[in-house]
Amino acid sequence: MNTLAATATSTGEAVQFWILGTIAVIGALCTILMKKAVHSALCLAGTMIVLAVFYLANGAYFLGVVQIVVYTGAIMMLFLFVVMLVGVTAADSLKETIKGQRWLAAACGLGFGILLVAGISRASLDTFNGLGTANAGGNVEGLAALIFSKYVFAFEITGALLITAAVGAMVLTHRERTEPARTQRELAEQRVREGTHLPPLPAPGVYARHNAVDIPGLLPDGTPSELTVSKTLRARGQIRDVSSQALEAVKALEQRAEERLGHQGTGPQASRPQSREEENAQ
Amino acid sequence: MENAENLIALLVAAPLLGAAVLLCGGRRLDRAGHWLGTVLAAASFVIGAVLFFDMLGRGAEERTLRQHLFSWVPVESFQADVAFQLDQLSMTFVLLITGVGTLIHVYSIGYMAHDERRRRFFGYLNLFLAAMLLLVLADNYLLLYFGWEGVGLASFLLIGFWQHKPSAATAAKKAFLVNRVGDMGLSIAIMLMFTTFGTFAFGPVLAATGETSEGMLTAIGLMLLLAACGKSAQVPLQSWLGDAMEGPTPVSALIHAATMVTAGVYLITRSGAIFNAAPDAQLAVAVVGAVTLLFGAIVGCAKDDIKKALAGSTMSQIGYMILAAGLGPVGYAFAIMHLVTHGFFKAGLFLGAGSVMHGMNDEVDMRKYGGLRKYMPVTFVTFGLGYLAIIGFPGLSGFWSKDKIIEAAFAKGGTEGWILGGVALLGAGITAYYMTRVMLMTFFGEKRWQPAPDPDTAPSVEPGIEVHPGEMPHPHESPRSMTIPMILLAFGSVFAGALFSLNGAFVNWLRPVTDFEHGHPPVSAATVTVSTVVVLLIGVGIAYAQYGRRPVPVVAPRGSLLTRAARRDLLQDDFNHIVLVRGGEHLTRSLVYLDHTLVDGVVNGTAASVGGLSGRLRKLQNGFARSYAVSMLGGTAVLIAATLLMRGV
Amino acid sequence: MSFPLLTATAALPAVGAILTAAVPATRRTAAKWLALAVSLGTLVLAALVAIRFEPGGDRYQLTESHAWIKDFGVRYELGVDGIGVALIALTALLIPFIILAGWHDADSLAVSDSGPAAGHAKRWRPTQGFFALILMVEAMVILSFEATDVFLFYILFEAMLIPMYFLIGGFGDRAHAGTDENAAAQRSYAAVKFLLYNLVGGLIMLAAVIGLYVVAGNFSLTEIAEARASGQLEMATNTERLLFLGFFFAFAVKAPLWPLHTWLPNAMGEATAPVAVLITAVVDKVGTFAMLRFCLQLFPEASKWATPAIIVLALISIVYGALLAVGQRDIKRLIAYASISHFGFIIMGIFAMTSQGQSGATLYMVNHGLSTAALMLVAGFLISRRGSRLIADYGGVQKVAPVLAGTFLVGGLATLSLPGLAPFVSEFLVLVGTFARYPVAGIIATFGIVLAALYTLVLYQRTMTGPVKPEVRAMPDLRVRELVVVGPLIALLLFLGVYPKPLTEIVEPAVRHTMSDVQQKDPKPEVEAAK
Amino acid sequence: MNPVNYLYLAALLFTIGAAGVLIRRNAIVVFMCVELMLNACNLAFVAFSRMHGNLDGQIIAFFTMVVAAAEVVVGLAIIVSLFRSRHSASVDDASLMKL
Repeated sequence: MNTLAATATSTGEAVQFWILGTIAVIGALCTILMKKAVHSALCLAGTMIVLAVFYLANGAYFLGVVQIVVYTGAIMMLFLFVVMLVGVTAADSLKETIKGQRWLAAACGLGFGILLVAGISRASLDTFNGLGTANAGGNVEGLAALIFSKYVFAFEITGALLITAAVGAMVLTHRERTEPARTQRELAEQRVREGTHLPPLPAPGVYARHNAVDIPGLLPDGTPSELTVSKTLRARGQIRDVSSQALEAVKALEQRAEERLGHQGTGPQASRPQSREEENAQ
Repeated sequence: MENAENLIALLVAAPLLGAAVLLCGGRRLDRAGHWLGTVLAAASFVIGAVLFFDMLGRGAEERTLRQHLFSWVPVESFQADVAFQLDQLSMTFVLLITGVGTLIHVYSIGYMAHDERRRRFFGYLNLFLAAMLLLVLADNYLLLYFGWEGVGLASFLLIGFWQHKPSAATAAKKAFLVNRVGDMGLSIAIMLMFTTFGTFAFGPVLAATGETSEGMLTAIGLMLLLAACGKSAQVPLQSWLGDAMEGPTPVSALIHAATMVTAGVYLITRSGAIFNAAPDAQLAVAVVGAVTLLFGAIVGCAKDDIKKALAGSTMSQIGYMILAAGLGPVGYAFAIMHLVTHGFFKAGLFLGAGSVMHGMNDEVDMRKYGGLRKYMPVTFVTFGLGYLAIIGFPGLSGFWSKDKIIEAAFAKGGTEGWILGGVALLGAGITAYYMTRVMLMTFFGEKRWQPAPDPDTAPSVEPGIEVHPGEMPHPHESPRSMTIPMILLAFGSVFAGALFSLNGAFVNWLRPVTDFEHGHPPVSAATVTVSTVVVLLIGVGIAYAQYGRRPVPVVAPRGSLLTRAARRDLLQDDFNHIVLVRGGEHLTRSLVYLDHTLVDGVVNGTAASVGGLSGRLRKLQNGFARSYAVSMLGGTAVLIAATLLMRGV
Repeated sequence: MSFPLLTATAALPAVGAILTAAVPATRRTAAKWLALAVSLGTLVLAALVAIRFEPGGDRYQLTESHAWIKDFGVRYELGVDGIGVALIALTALLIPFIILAGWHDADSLAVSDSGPAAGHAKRWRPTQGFFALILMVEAMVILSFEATDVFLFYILFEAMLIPMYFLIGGFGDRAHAGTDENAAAQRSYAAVKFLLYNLVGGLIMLAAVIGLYVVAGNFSLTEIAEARASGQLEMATNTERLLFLGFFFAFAVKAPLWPLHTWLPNAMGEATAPVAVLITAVVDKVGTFAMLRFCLQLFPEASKWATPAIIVLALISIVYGALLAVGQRDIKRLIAYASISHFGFIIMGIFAMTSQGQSGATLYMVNHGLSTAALMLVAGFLISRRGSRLIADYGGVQKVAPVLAGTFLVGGLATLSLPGLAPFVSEFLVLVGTFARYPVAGIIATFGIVLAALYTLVLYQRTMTGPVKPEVRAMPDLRVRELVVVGPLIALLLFLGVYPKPLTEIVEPAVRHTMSDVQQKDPKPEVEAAK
Repeated sequence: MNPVNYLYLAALLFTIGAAGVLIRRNAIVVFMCVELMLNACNLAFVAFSRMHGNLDGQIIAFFTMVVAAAEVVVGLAIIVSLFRSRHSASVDDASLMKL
């Protein structure tokens, strides 16, 4: 640990810094550039782990661990849960809607960063008296001593804050059910009243190569019907469209059937559907 | 009599009390109000008489009485007191005002008998008496100004007494406004006195004339002259007097003939010391007097309205007085003397005219009179005596005063003397002409009566006097309450002049106030007198030739250019209308417009622009949290930059 | 520590305002009587102030002083000099008449449909609000006449805008040309204009107040004035001038001085007659009063420096206001422009820097209050009868309502400052005082006299004389309540016109002090100067 | 190498996070970016504590984490309820903060 006292760090740390630093930056960039929230979350998690390593490298062992356990472990998971809850929305598209927002953002961001860097570089920060003495009694103990003596009030208050936050979260998310749940009967009646889709929605995957829920069924005229796919999938836009060759195949099938039946000469037109049924059955 | 000065305040108080009671008393006084007014006026006259005899009882030196009531406006060196000064000059006016005033009160009892607002009329008359007495009794210019504006107010109220007549209301307003222009002169004169002498009491100011520059005195004098022009209807401020005849005839007699219009003469005579020390101003006075003298006379010749004709003559007679006052110590006494005699005969003439109108259904157009001497003998006699007096028929009062003025004018000496004297002489001729014209058209010749006009269509008809439209007038002698005053005034107009001139009684009486020196005309006094009489006879002759021999057309002939101009007061009103009224209207209208567009527009403009700017800024608030975040970040960046620069510097 | 008379004088109406506002909606009449009683009580207190005040005594009397905001040295400091006493008396005297004159002004609101739905008609109390606001204004104005602490004065100067705003915007003149909406729009326009103008002035003054604090270190008028006089407190010329301008601008807006006058005609035109009187006769006086008390005392040098410009502006106000009055078609706007002309006289008198001018100006403040009150209130009665503010809608009133016409005429004659009525004395003093130092200005100002006669008499002629218009044929004459309002005012005008001595005696010492503040002496008469 | 580089890295990450907040519309991602910024700050704190040789920096970082945790809890709750009410997690949809 005393190695940390050095003003200029060891080459090992240097190498580690440059490698991991790059990763961290890439992770950050991905966080803001990835299209899907999930991916952003994962990239952020990566960056955080890297940061945890840096904490360790800087002698903040407790923080490093906490970073991994609390942040990457708890908070990021919380994020993922929420992503799951909210699902995929149109908000994910990176297309900018506010005019000039992106340019302004870029300008401000750049200027801000440059200024920060400039500020740091101007500050005379060459004297590094490391944590040797501070961590002498062990980093955790040191922290504990400070927290429970000097920062005890802040500590207590943060405790209160956490509780409040928990309660607040509950209050915000909890929703009182004002009206009783609607029964099957009511739903049926509503369907009748509205007059659209009196029967239940069509089942998916009809005419499918394999029975998959995310493939829309085809209407008699061969056009796929979105209705046959579940709402959630539709919302996430995870509808796998009926690939064209599938339609081709169907057409070829009909062709052949046509020939055969035509070859036999007579055949009731009405029977054709049935015959096609049989074909598919096989 | 011991401390008679304490009576002076009563002179003013009596009519003032009358005015207060009558104006605030309300309807319950309607029945007795006019008696109260008359009695109080008479009381004032009695007090005046008492003081007069008391004054006669004293030596010429200690005749001046002073009464200090209270300090009016004391501010540091500016000390205005309510204090009275009763000397021979004031006394003359007091007697004239209260005497003629009382007579006219009596006359009005009959004249206004049918007017439901008679009580208020008497209230106004009393108010006028009070103000006029204050004017002549004041011992400083500010208090005089008080009375000066007071009589203006009274005349405003009385001219516009028949307010339902737009013409009357307009005339009243006009009179007050024109007078205001004159008052401006008086107030400026007071300011000049204050800044020059540190006071504006008669005594100190007139005593200190020697201590300041002649230029300053000239300025003061001209300002006083302006004031006199306003009040005494002298050119160029004479235009209001003709219209003032819209008022009831007693008013015309009292205010616009006998007393108020002579206030200007009083002012100039009172300020004699100033004018004596400022010859230029004095000459200006004389010139104004001479010009007005002719102006009024010419106007008088052309008017067919009997009252307007008399108004013109008033103007011209006051012109005589002003002219005399402008001659300095030579003329002051004669100015006042003519003023008094004029007070008698002009008041008498007006009352006569009123009596005639009373009998003729308020017809004022002389062309519709004629041959009235048989029907109203008393009026005819009194009016005739007044007529003889005014044209200066030898022996009657007008002769004594006017002749002296003409002499004095010649005595001015040099070309000025000749010009002024010539004008005065000519004026005497014209006076004779137009008065004869009036006389002939009214009392002689054949009847030219017309059926009475409908009072609704002809707003000039005075209300209260029952007029039956379409009915032929049946001239009748007026009631005694009207004839007695006329008779008394006729006595005055016959004998006053001779009385005053008995071994220069009047001159000696006034000498202590207006120091007198004998004028020496280039030609002998007798010559002047003779020529006056000759001119007079010529005037009468011409008039007789025109109106006595031939019948008078009922509809006025078109007449020469001069006649037509004279009918319109020598285009004075047209001038005023075009220059002042029109110009003023345009000015105010454009100013109102500017105030709304420019002054207000600037302010509203700024407001509008601010509004527009904020409207544009508002677009930044698009509600997107992210764009707010951008501005936040930008702001932070700026802050950092600022701190860096700070630390850099 | 004797009885705090000054505080009491200001506190009574304030408390009264709160009580009046608290009167339940159904008891409208009770609220009126309460307000009247309170105003009369204030009048009594004001009379006590006038009695306890000795003209010969110290400059500021009946003083009270308590620490208020220690950090900025802001103190609650009261004290009156003669000028203050005169104006407090005027205010306390006018308010009862204003209340009486506005006796029914707010009722129409209470009963009209324009009020809110019957739902909260229980809480709908326009009458109470009207009189409470008037009393509130009275309290603030009186206190501002008493304040000798610049900061305290500033707060009051600004605070009195709020009740005034509601009085103008909330209780407009029912008699208007056009529809209700139209009138409401004009009314709110006038109210907002009034507020904005005065707020702008106030803000600039605030800057000056802060600047003064930075320079002087405290807000006490007396201390700063003493320090200035004794030379302990030196101000750089430019600083002094800037501060002076800051103060003067605010007061000139309030006064109002050309070209900052345009809010007055709108405000007076749209407000009810009593409120209009409140504006011009009471509230605006704070502006002219403050010029005398603050501008001249705190910045004598700058005042002298600015005098020529101000005299010119005042002259423009006099002539311009009079000319515009001649051009008006609306009775109340005409009176408003006449007031602008009169304020020109007041300001000219203040800055003529002669004892005649300044005493004249102070008297003018009082007399203009009385005369405008008389004229405006009678005009209000007239308008309430006919329901129109246009001069053209009247004619021949004199025949049907002689008393009304008579009082109107007296008010008008007072406005054109006829001798024998109070305004003459003050106007003549101002003229003489100005003439002594600036003869040309004095002469130009006298033209104002003629113009005043013009607009007054034209107004009287067009409304009162001539043939009776059919609309006014049934017009009733003044009622008892209205006579009670007008009678005393006219009596006062006459009394002060003939015997203004009591007033001049109170005012003179204060003026003498002010003159010494600006190190000015009356110019000697030429004759004595020659000796 | 000079440990100052940690600071540079922190600055870089912070800026990236800020940019993310500005350009992303998905509330969750925006939130992640905020977390990223917080982490950047933490890194800086840790580096500073090493620089000054006392643990106060780490304490602050620790508190930051705690507060961040609380914030995440509440924030995510808000997002969820927002999504419930308007079926979208786009920050632009909640654009009612305009005049």
